[in-house]
Amino acid sequence: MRKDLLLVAVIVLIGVILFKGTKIQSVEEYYLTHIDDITPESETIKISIRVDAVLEHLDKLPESLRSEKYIPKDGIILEETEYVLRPGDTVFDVLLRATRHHKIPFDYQGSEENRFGSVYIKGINHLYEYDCGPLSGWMYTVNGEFPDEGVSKYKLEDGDVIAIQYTCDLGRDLGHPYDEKEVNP
Amino acid sequence: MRGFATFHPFVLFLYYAMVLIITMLMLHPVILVLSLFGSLLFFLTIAPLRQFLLDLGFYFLMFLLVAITNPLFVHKGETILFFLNDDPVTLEAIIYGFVIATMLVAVIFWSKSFSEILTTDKFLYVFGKVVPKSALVLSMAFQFIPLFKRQIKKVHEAQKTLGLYTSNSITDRILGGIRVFNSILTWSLESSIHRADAMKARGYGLPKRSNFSLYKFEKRDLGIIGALFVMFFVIIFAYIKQYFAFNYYPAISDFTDTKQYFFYFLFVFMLTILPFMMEMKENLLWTFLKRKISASPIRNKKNVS
Amino acid sequence: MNKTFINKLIVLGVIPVLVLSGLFVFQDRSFILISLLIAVLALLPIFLSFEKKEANIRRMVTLATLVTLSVVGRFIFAAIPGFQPVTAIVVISAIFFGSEAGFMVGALSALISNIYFGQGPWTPFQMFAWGLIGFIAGHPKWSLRLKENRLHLVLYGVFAGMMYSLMMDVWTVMSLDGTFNFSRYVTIAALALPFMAVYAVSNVVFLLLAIKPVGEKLERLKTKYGM
Amino acid sequence: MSFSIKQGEFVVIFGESGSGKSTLLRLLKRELTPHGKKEGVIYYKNRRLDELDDDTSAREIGFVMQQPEVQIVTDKVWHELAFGLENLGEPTDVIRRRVGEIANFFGIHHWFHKHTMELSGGQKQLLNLASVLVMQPEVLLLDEPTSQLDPIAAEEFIDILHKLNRDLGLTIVLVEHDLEKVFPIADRVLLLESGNIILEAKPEEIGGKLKRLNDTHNMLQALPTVVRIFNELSDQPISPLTVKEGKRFITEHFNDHIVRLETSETSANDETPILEAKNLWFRYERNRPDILRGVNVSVNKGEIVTILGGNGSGKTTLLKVLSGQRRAYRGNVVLKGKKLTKYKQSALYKQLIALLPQDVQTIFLKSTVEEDYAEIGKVMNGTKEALEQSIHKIANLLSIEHLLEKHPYDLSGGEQQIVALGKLLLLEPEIIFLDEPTKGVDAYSKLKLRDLFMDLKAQGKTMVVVTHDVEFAALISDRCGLFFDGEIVSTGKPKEFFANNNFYTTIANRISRHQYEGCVTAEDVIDICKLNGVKKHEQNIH
Repeated sequence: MRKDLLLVAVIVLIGVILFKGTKIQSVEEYYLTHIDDITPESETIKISIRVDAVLEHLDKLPESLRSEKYIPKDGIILEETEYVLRPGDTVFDVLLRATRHHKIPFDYQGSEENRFGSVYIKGINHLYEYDCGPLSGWMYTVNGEFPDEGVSKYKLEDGDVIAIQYTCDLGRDLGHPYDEKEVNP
Repeated sequence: MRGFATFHPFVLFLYYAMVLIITMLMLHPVILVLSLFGSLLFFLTIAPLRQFLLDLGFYFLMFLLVAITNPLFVHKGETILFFLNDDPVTLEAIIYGFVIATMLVAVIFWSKSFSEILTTDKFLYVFGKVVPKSALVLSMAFQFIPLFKRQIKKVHEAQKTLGLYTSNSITDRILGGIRVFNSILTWSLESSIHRADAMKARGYGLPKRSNFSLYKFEKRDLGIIGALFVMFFVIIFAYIKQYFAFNYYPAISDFTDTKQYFFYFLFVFMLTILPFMMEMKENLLWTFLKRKISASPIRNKKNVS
Repeated sequence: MNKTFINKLIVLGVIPVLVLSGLFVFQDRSFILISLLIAVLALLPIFLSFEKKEANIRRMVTLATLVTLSVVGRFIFAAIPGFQPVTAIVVISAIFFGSEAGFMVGALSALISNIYFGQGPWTPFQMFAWGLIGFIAGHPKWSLRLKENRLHLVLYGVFAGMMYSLMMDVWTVMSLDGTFNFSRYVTIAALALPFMAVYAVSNVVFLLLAIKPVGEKLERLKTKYGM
Repeated sequence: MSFSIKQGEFVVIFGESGSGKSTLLRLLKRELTPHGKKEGVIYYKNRRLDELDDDTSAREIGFVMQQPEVQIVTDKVWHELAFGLENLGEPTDVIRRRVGEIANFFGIHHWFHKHTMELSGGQKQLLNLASVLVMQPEVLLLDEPTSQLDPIAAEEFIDILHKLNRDLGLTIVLVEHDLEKVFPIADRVLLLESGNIILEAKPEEIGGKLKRLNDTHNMLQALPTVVRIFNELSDQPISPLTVKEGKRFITEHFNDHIVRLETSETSANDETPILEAKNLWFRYERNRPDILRGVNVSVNKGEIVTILGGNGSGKTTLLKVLSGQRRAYRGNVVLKGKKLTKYKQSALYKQLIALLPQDVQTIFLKSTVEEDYAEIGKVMNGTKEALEQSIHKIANLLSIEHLLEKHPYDLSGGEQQIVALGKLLLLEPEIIFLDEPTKGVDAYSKLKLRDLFMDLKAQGKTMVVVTHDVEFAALISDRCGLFFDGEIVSTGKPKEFFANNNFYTTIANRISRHQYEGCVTAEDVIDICKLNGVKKHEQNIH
């Protein structure tokens, strides 16, 4: 068993290196992203990230998160901001660009890692799923609607308004008509 | 020769249960370091130095591996050191990796001293109190292992001289191995019937079976059980009261709480260092006794006068 | 009848539910501890019902013999990681002596062989994994099929290898992580595929090699000594 | 059948294998009653055996079986001793006291904390006896308890039985094949034949009674040497039993005109050595002591050479080295003028060398003897018919045709020996090595074994036998050697060899050596006594 364990660990390590390669960037390099300038002819969308729902359940949060650093008093992590829509952009692409631009920590599960075949949002600005009780996590709306698709599947159109929101109650606190669907599929 | 091992098996069992629960339950760096320290120190006193060093080397490697893999998977934490393939590698994740590795290695070393201290007969004794029949099956199996190994050797030699599959080629070796296995199978199953008869002849299966052991429950066993429970409850109390709370994500807690609740950490220290202290006490006692025994009465008198 | 039903319920129903709820309720800190406790708890019902059943001494000794055979087998093939006859012997024991016996042989084989291969927090998992493989194989509906039909036997060998590997990966993930992380579990399970393959292949090989001679000999005991 | 055994009696049961000795003994122990139909009633202390309560039945009737290893249940000596009492539900302090008592009585306290598997065969059997006696039985039943032990351990075991019977008044029923040591201490002897008690008498009377019943009975040959000699020479009803009594019998009744038998011991063997060992040194591991320390031995073609020696002296190792299983680190074994190491293994063990191991069960693999024999076909590459023919030839030679369909494990110890030897013979070896071929074999079967060996010898086979059975060595050997301290210290023809030994010699020699020279078998003694004739005053008396 002990040999097996070590062997598995080595294989995991080698596997990770082989599959993912080793591209090392400093923090500055990573956040140095190019943002297209908005010109009158460019198609645009708007995106915001909010944690209002958490404000009512601060007691449910682990102590380490009860700080304005992670949960701003107004519940706004990213104000509604306008970005240029590049052809073929999904919600995920825009979110990634926005968080990189604003240096907001964003942690996600790649589409190849889960059974939905879509990127899954785990945490934004150090706030992770389940941090506010077992029914909590990140959800998104486009133009006020809750789409059935994952973030990396939903293709955006000109003028779409995206809201990334944290829920503590499977979306009910965000006005989502509760059904059997998963949080943030 | 062994101080700690001479306690009643129940005491030993209790101790290991407590120390393992605490090690696995509380992810506080100080507690884990204390636990690792205690487990290593105790294993050092009961295992040969060579084996200790070998094991230490092996598990240090494992320690590093576990510690290193964590930040590759976990991207939590606010102190980003650099980005690896667009994923942040954070200081918090690295530290958490070391913490988990510490826990794992501590648990493994506790398990190792557990196997040394709770020898098969003690284990069977404790086990037998709860599930006597399974313990008997276990006991028989323990006893069969050397027996089977010897028989395998005997059959192997006998079959070799029968002229079949004598070469060293792989097929011959496998085919020969299967023949040996076959023979062992028949032999072992046949003798199991005779063994069952021998057990029946000695009254096995009568309803009111008792459980004999050489272990006596002494006063000091009672004393140590009391002490263990006091320590354990204090520690659990502190855990429930969140005195041992420690956060790794998004930022690592500072050690102000640790200083504040120093008193409770003392209990963890006492618990984890206990076996080692028992061992040391015994050693000191013996050096002392030896000196006393070897000192001649005449010289004693001289000293007095 | 009733008791066996309750046992089955516990093993096949309650335990997985407990594991899952443990996953949610205790999802960060003490998952290792909780899962360890669950594994130990999962072992208990079968051990207890084995205790309660009226003792057939010959069966008990035969079980001890089978346990030893699998342990000694693990010694013999220790050089090849993962290639071991334990599962095969567990399955065969289950086919001929039923679920409970299969479970006992599996669990005890793990317990004993780890005395030589290294005891650790993974022991209860291993005990449970091998025990469960035996428990399923011993189900009256299954055991007859496995006994008569070689194809089913091969399939079960593959299934048992996969199950064992997947269950032990749970432990690997937790030891790397301290908690149970599903995405990492998937990664590790994928990377441990070669192991799974070795398990499956060795199970099939040993099952096919052993079922006839072991079966014959167990049948002989049954007829000669009326077990 | 019906019989009764009184309290405090020491009863010995004997008979040919298959006569039902073991079955009878097992019927006396309720827990071991074999499957099958039973008629009649067994009473224990005036109560029906099957009506005894479980507790009494387990406690008061103790049973010790043949193989020492299979009777041990737990892994520690102390636990083994306590096992029976645990089953009876005795409280801890009672168990502690009784275990301590019995450990002292048997001298077990020295190895009280040991693993049961570390014990020698003799110690294991002693432990089995002790763990039965710890339950304080009233009756002790023993089924060939010494058959797997070496002679020294067997004698110790029998001595303890004697002590138990004499000092504690324990009732003992013993089934035995080697009657030499048990006759002098038994109160009564039962002879079984095909499920019937055909004779029941005191040990000193049994010989005479059996002779009167049937003077060609096979079991006459199974009686102790002293009784056999007496039977041939006298018609008196009371026979001597011990060497002491036997000696007196010969001195008192027979003349000593002729001191030495004129033997026709012509060595018909050609003197060309087929196997030679020169200065063999061997050890199992680098830092373990040498087992062989300069062994020299040479075996001629068609000869039976016996190597005698105590337990653990390394005889078996010597056999392993001679047969090529192990390799000496110094010295050579030369087979037919070629070094053993130069042979390919496949060539060596086909038509050249065969080895009968001590534990013959290791030879068997299949579920019938015939299937097992057929395996050899794979080695010999003959046709199926040829194989079948040779199987039947061998079976005929060994007179084991009736065993061919049986499972090897269902045979008696003696039968297993013969059947295993048969398997080796199918390989048509020139040299056969045999390790303790008489283990568990009774005196009558030994004679049959001798006849077989003589047949094989007549076919030109060479045999090297390792044994501690001096009686058997005297019967078969062309030459004997004593293996001691890693080398063969003395060799010679059996008559010289045993005549020169004072302690390490046969019973026949011990009985007769004060009066005659070179008589090593019962036959020798009988012959020389008949030659000398009965003393005068004796004739006057009658």
